[in-house]
Amino acid sequence: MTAKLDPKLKYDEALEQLQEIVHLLERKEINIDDLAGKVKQAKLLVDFCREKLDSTEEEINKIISPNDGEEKPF
Amino acid sequence: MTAKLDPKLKYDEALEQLQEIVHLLERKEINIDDLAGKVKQAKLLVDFCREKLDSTEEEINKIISPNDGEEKPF
Amino acid sequence: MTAKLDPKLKYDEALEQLQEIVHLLERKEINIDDLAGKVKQAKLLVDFCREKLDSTEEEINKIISPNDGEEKPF
Amino acid sequence: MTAKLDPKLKYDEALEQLQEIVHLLERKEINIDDLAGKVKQAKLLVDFCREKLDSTEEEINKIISPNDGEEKPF
Amino acid sequence: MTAKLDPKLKYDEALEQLQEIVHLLERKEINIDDLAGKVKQAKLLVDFCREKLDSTEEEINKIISPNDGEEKPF
Amino acid sequence: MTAKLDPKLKYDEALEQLQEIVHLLERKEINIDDLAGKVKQAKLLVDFCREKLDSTEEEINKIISPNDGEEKPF
Amino acid sequence: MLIFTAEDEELEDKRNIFSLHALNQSLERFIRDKFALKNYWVIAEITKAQEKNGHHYLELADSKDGKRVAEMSANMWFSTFNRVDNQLNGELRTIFKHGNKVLINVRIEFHPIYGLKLNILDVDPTITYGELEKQKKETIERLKKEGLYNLQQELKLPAIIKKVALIGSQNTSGYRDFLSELLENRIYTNFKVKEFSVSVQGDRAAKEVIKAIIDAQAYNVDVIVIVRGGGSKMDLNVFNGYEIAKTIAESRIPIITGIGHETDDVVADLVANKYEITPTAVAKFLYVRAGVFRNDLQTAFDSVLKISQQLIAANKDEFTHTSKYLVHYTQNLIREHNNLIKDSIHQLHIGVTELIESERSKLELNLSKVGNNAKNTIALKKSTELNSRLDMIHLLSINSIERSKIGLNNLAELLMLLNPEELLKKGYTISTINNVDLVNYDGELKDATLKTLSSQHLITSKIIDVKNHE
Repeated sequence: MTAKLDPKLKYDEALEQLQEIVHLLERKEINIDDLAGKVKQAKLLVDFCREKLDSTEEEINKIISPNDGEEKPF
Repeated sequence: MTAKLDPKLKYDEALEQLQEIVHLLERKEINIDDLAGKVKQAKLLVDFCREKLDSTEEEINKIISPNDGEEKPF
Repeated sequence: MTAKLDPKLKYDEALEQLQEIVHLLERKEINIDDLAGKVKQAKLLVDFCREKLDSTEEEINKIISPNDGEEKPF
Repeated sequence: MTAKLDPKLKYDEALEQLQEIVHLLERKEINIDDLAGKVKQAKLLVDFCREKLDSTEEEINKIISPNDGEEKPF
Repeated sequence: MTAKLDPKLKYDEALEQLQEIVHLLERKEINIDDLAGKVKQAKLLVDFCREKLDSTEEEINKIISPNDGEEKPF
Repeated sequence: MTAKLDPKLKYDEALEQLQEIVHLLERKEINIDDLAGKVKQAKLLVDFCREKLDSTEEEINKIISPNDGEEKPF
Repeated sequence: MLIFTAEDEELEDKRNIFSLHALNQSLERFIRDKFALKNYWVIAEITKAQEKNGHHYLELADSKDGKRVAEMSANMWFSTFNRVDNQLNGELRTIFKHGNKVLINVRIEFHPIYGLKLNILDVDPTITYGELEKQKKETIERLKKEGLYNLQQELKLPAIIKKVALIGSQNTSGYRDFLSELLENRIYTNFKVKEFSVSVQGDRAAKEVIKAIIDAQAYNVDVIVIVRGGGSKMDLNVFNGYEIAKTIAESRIPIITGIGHETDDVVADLVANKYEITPTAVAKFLYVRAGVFRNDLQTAFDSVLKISQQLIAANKDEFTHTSKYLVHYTQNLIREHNNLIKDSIHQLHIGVTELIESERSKLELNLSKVGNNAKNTIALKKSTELNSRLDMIHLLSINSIERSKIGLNNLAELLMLLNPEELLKKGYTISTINNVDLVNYDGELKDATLKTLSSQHLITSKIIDVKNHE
């Protein structure tokens, strides 16, 4: 669970996972043994989203003409 | 019973065991002959749990600070 | 009966024996010829119990305080 | 019969003898010539018992109080 | 016969003699000449007995009270 | 014969003598020559006996009560 | 009709020939006299609309069953137009458009040169609007029927929209507002915008917008935004068109509209995934969404940390408590046992003392019983045995004496009776023969020796003679 996240993870899913962790914590449905793991997982999710949000998306420029790669140079 | 604790022991189990001992003590259901043994056991559990809490806390602090410290406060 | 106590005697058994003597006395079921002997026996039991309590307390103090003393206010 | 009592006499036996005398007297089954003798005998028995009680008490006080009373001011 | 009584006389014997005199008188087997003698005898016997009782009483009082008197205020 | 009676005379003898005289008189078997003597004798005897009885009574009363009179209120 | 009446009159009067001018003047006068103070509300369709120097010139017509049954020119002067246009929030220009039905208040005027005309004094837009609304409803019905109406709603807007295709008219303020708001706000600006410039009003608008929407879908964008920076109500009508709506509905990329208007929605809004009232609002929506997301992210993570730390702190607390209780209860237990033992000793003491005291008093009791019983025995003996016997003896003795006294007295009395001395004193005598009383003597009296006793003498005599009493 503390493994790397799926790079295809969507924002929404990441946030959802994060909030799930919050709910678990709020409901105190987490035991101390798992706590650090969950926090780590939360950190990964946050970092993932942050990175995704802040990245300048050079790749996106490439991707942005995707279906028509050759057609339109945006 | 006063032997070293099982290193695979979970925090919750340890806490439960500890509280059981405390309840036994509270209800005075421990006899004097067993008292020292039980207290020893409790002490082991206390140490175990504390260590577990400390390490968890430390781990969480590590998760939070290192790459956060310099990075950005979002 | 007034001989040294069985070193394997349990605290609870000793206490029980002691209280039995007390009850015998309360019910005046001890005759004067046996009285001193019984009291002697009781004294032995008291000493035994007290010693056991003291040693238990000491042991517990050792368990609880030593590594705590400087560390944490348990 | 009014001679000194057997020093091996038990307290209970002495008491029994005493009560026998009491019963004799109560039933007025004694003649005047023996009366003083019996009373004397009774007195001896009483003194014997008293002494026995005193010595027992002393003995018990020696057993119980000395190291008890002052020892621990719980 | 009206002489002093045998000091070894027992109370009961004396009482018996007295009783005999009573019987003699009752059976009117005594003549006037002997009458005063018998009465005298009886009086002697009575005095004897009384003395015996007094002395016995005194003796008993001595037995019972003396070492009690000052010693213990029971 | 009409002289003073023998002071050693017993009451019973005196009474007997008296009765004999009375019988003689009754049977009138008395010699006229002796008659006055006999009568005198009889009177003497009567007096003797009476005196005896009185003295005996007095004596008895003295035996029983005198030292009692003031002493003990039996 | 009135015109004909006038004509008839003049033709009737004389065969005078009038100049056209005169005729027209007459007509002018007649119409002025007849109609100058009368207004009429007229419904007609605009077949042509022209504006010249601020004045508006309309050609009106009326058709029935596809056939034109009436035509008339109308004009609205500059000042009247401005007044009414103001009242209609500047909508008047779009109402005065070819094809629109209008309800107008007119006065009939005749001008010698321009002829008969209707002077428009007021316009009631409801008929026009109603007509538009009717068309709009028909379009919506059609879209619904064709399953297009809700298509966009099935597309999910990504949590973060970073790549935006923007369709709008580059020179309009709405377009510019959108871009500046999107890229210069303080919340989130990391957007990529692909612009598609089109006209948004006029006849070309619909076609251009449709093309742009289709083109935009070729790009990897998160959303297509269509903006229009305000305009008249009638201009909006472009976005009520069926074709645009259909294109929007069919877009596989979510479309957000920001077609500036105040009240009425356009069909494009209704079929779009989302619409805002203004382009600025769309931009705001986009960056706020990002901001909210980031905020949610931060909040969630903060919560994770906060709760984790609380959890640990709580556990530590619980723990400290538990430890304290452990010590407390342990000490209690030991203290209690110490007390128990102390109590036991105390009770032992009390028990021993009580036992010994009770034995002592038992002894004393027995001793005093011995003493009392002994004394009682003695007292009893004294009072009963001895005294009673002595009394008995006394009594019996006295009795014996009394008895003897009685016997003696009897004897003494008998003696008295038998004593002859008293008889002798009275003069009687006693005589005996041979010691036998004379009375009892039965022997020979004669010559017998008789002894006679008197009080004073004893006489001895011989019996000489005896005489018997008869």
